[in-house]
Amino acid sequence: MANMAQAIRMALHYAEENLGVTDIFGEDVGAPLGGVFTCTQGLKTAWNSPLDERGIIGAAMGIALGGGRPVAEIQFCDYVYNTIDLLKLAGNTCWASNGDWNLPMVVRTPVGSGIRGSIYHSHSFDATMTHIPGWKVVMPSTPLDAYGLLISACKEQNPVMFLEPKALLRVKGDERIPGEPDDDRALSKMIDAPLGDRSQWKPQWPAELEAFAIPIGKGKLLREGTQLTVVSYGRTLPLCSRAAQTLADEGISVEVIDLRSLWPYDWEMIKTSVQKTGRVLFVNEDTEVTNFGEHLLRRTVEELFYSLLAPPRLVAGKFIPGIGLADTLEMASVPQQNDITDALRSLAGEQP
Amino acid sequence: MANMAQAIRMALHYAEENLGVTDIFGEDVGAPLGGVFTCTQGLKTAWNSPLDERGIIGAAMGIALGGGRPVAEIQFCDYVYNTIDLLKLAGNTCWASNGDWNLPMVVRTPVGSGIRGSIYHSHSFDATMTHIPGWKVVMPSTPLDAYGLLISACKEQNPVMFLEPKALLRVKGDERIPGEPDDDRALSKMIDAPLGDRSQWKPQWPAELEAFAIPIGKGKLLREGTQLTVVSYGRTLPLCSRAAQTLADEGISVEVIDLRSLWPYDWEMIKTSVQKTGRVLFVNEDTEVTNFGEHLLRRTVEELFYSLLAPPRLVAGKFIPGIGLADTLEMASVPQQNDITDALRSLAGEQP
Amino acid sequence: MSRPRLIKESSAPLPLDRELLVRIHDLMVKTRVLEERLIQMYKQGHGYFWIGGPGEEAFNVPLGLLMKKGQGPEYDYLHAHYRQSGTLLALGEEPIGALRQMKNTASDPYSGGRNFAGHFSLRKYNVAPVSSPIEVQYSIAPGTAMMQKRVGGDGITIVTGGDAGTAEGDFATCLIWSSRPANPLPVLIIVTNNKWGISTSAEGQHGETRVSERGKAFNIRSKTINGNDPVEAYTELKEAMEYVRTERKPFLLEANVSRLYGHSSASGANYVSEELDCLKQFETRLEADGVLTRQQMDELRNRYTEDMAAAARIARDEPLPAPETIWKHIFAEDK
Amino acid sequence: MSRPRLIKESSAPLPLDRELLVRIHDLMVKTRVLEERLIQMYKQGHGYFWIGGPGEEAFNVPLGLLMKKGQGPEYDYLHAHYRQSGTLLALGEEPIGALRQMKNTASDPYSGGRNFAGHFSLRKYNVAPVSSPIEVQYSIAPGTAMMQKRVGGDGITIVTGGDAGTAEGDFATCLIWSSRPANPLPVLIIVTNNKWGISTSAEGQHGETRVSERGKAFNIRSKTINGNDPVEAYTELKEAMEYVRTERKPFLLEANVSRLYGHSSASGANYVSEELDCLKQFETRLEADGVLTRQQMDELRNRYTEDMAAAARIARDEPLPAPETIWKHIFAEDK
Ligand SMILES: Cc1ncc(C[n+]2csc(CCOP(=O)(O)OP(=O)(O)O)c2C)c(N)n1
Ligand SMILES: Cc1ncc(C[n+]2csc(CCOP(=O)(O)OP(=O)(O)O)c2C)c(N)n1
Ligand SMILES: [Mg+2]
Ligand SMILES: [Mg+2]
Repeated sequence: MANMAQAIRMALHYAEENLGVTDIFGEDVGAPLGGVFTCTQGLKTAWNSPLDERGIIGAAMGIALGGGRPVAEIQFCDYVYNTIDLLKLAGNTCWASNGDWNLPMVVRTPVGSGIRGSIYHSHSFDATMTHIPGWKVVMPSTPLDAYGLLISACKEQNPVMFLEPKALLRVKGDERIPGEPDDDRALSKMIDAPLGDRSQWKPQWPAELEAFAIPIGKGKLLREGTQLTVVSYGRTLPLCSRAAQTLADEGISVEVIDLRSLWPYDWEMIKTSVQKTGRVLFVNEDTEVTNFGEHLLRRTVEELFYSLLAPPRLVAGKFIPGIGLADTLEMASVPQQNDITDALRSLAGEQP
Repeated sequence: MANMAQAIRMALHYAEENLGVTDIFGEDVGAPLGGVFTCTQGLKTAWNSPLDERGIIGAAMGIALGGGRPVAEIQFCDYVYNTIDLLKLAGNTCWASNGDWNLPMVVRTPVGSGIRGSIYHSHSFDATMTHIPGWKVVMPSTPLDAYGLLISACKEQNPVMFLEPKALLRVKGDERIPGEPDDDRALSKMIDAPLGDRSQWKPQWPAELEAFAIPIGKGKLLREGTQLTVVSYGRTLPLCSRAAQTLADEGISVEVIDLRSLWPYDWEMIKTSVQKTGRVLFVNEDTEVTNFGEHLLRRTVEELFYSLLAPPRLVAGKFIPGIGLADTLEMASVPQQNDITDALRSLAGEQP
Repeated sequence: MSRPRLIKESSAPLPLDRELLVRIHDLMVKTRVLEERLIQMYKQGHGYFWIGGPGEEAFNVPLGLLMKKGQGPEYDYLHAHYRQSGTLLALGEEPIGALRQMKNTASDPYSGGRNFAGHFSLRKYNVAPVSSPIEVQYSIAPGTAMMQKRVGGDGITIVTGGDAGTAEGDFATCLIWSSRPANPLPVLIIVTNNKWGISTSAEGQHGETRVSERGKAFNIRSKTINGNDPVEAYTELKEAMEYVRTERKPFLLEANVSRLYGHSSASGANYVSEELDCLKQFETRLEADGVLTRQQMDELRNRYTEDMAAAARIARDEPLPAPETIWKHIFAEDK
Repeated sequence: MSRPRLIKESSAPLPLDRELLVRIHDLMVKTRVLEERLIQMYKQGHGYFWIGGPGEEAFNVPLGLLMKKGQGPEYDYLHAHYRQSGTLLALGEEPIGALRQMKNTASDPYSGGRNFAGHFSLRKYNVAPVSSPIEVQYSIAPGTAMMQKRVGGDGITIVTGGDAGTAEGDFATCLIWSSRPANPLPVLIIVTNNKWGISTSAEGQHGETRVSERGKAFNIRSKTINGNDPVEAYTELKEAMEYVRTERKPFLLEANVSRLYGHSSASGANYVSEELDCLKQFETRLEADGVLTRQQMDELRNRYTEDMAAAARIARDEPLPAPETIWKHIFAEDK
């Protein structure tokens, strides 16, 4: 199966061939590198921009205004923070012009910890981004979801922020992307750029790729359960799944929801689950003050208070200025397997 | 009594004379204007910067690194969003250098609605700012608190974000700032720049001003009550007070907390109150998704779930891309008196 | 800062044909009267805030006349700031739209009562929405130019903004992105220099002798002109636009203009008699050259004044947008 | 892009005195050996990421030697990027600090195991913390220079960064804020041009013939030099610094340098033989001029190699910071 970086690359290939994507660009996005995480290797509309994030977001907005369909990349979300005004502007352009203009544009950026990226290659962006109206925000945790959400993003009439959990970019999926070859090594030979000189290289795209789309706004019920709900996305999602498995072995039944779309999000799915279980844990790795999980928790309290058997909980990143490089520091700063398993276990056992 | 703009001006005067403030600067901060809200008229260290918010925040950081004590202004918080990376950097400088450096700097910026400021003069900044570690964040709702918090900010060793609720800047206080003259008109004559030619004007500062400091991190219990707690700050605080009065007339006793400091904040005060009342409403006017009130609410649920008699509630701004200019639009977008009174009344009456 | 040059000796014959001169004058008067009406509406409480372009008519009107008007990358894009009413009228907009925006009525064609006066948006003529944050349009403009270059044809992108705003990084972004050797872009980068940013004089802030010199390092053709003279403005804009259209390369044009009613209503919105008034000066010239008589010009002004008053009365009585409309157009599906 | 000029004809006598040449050479070797050790640590799994300055020694070492070293505005400030090890060693830093940062030990003197290699911070010598976001230091630098100008004396502010990074608005901010007529600032604005930003060649991105030309519009004295020649670098830096110290005005200096091990460990960190090696070239020259013999230089290199290996062994065995230390130094009171 493809890994997430390959899935993204195939979706972008499909989109530039079939969905009108005109420009895939950003720092080191074009040849020879094809992106620091290889996500844009071999794409025909990919090009290298100046080292200027404001220019990148601005150009994407201009391309969208000019009738194109850009997919811009910010190399690491850690470097998006000088463009928040432009993101806000992109999010309000349709509204401010009373519907006169709209911006069909996608911004992709890798987020989160997990690669010992130290202070500036470990940031999360979900809290900041979900506070900006007018954007759709997605964050896949599997290659297939990445493919399907990116196809949807490239069909959108509105700005879409596509967050790539960098710890999962090289993880292979369990599900086949429609059209990808059966054999991983065959796929790699076809679409991964070779080491060394690439000037003559051309990818050989799988011919059967299709517009397999995952609708924005729909979560995924990854595992059914009856006693506890856990809602997460991105890097922490597989940790939640594993925790659910561990707890299942202990006789505790956990329902796992992969939110996938952060805005709009699948409230129906959360609601149905919490009404059944009465206990819910929200997990993400952004810092925990003014955190999107707090929004989900607030809504849960607001609408489902009387269904709750225990206080809903949040496991998130520590509210500290960065993720330190040393192993000890990173592990202590963002949710790890144990933190999640322990939190679920304690929530399951909580008695008023 | 002084209004909040005058209080800020007097605190800055005190601070440049006595607390080592070296530079009060920003767009139109120096002569002749002295700030679009008059907050910096007549100050000896005030100067006009280029129209460049990144330069303003950067220069403040540099001045602080170079041994100065800057008080920088962003003319409207609506224009701070291209500097979020620099604010994050200012917030992590001490931590990233393992304590080697620290940044004694203050940034002031007007926030919020209430002056029919349309899409770009109505933003709130509390949600975004409380998500940035390494800063202290304050937001006064009275002239005296503005004076006292600004004095504290100018003594800090760390970056302080001083949010000025613009709807309250011209509202006079009920409490005297130590050292201000008894007569408002006398004060105005002394420190308000005249209309027309100001080239010869010099302010006459009250001689008795003092280092009246309000500690950062302490809330203010504005009104005691037994049945309900309301926690707010800035423009919505006086609305909460008035709502509490209305409810008192209806026989409902509401405790009112002016948080004043958003980070760190006075959790003890909130906790004590909620343990007493069992019902709490958080009010602010930032957009309601990934909102700081949701953090306060999450912590309330986390720590005080079993003391709650009803779900804690949030009244905040609508999650829309801007505040429209027309009266009808602004009123519908951010909390107004009725919204708060109604929410309190309904929370008081809520029965499981 | 270089001072705007005075209009050329009135003995020299006007180099544009009579019909065009009359058209420019007509639109300049129309624009001035519109702005004065907007100011009056503000002062009478029929709007919360005024900002606009009186003092820039001599430049903005020719710009609008020279634009290749239409929708899509084959036509010119305009990424404007908030002093561009003259350009919009020259594109053919009816002034009542601006009055409606001033009164923030539901009928406001540019924002439905959501945005300040002067914040135009006109997709049918490629006018991108004017937004309040200074200078962001300079980061956006290269994008439309990229599409135009790719599509072919001779459509160009025009971006305008003030002198103080060039201190924002976005101005540099525009220079950099427009002049990349990998893909030079057809952008006409305009700076209208009125020597002020609100209350801050340009003198203390600009190390540049002329703002237009910032283009030179990027090998961008650059020029500073007298934007108070509609004839010079027309001629120079035409030349610059032809260069951009044909060469598909950027051009940086700085136009020295006046700020005739101060920054905005926040600074009082009163006529500043020390500033050169481009309309007065042009009228003197037109009269001296026998293009129009004083009487003709007075009549024109009176007619527009009446029209505008009538339009303002209409706008004033129209309903505000309904509260629940705040939920409209957050996403394009809502259309 | 202009190519770095070759070192001056070796027949011309070296214009610096022997002692200085030997000192520069010593520090260049020390820096190179340090960087090679850092790379080796990375490759052996004793660190997660390497980035550093091999290829910039000829420029960075003279810079450090010429700095007025000390704490506070009377001394020089350095706002550096992540290729500045040569400058730090020239300021007198022990290489083990860099090795400790590589191994992210608690003993790392620059960040306590929090930050990447090459991210120095040294308050005692006015070295502001190096941070990863490209170019932000250019927006910060004017601030320290303001304090220096106010305090008096001859302390100056030095800011360094790469060529690609000049596309960020912060570079323009630095030019603008340093050259304000209201308050010109003593800033030495340096760009080390290695013709690359990660994998992106400068060719397609820079409309400027030379980056240094961007200073001219602001009337900032500007120059491009061969940063691969330590003699030229020393001489030109000295002149530029003296100008800034005395005139209290900005100077923009572009130094053409090499990127000798690629961008970072992310691109393999292997020696790039196509790039000019400033150390090799300098050694040829020193040998030809009889300043040092091949044998002396080899011995020096061997000695440093051994020292560095020993230091790396020490760093490798030191403890990592304890988990609970994440809560330290969020605020300065914690000190
Ligand atoms: C990013 C940003 N910062 C600050 C402001 C507030 N502001 C509005 S207009 C203005 C001055 C603009 O001066 P200039 O660019 O010269 O344009 P002019 O108004 O003179 O035409 C300022 C500071 C803003 N709108 N946007
Ligand atoms: C704001 C920002 N954007 C992107 C990056 C990722 N990045 C790290 S180094 C680099 C290239 C820098 O090139 P240049 O400025 O020429 O410096 P050099 O590495 O060549 O010395 C990039 C894009 C970053 N660190 N910061
Ligand atoms: Mg101006
Ligand atoms: Mg480089």
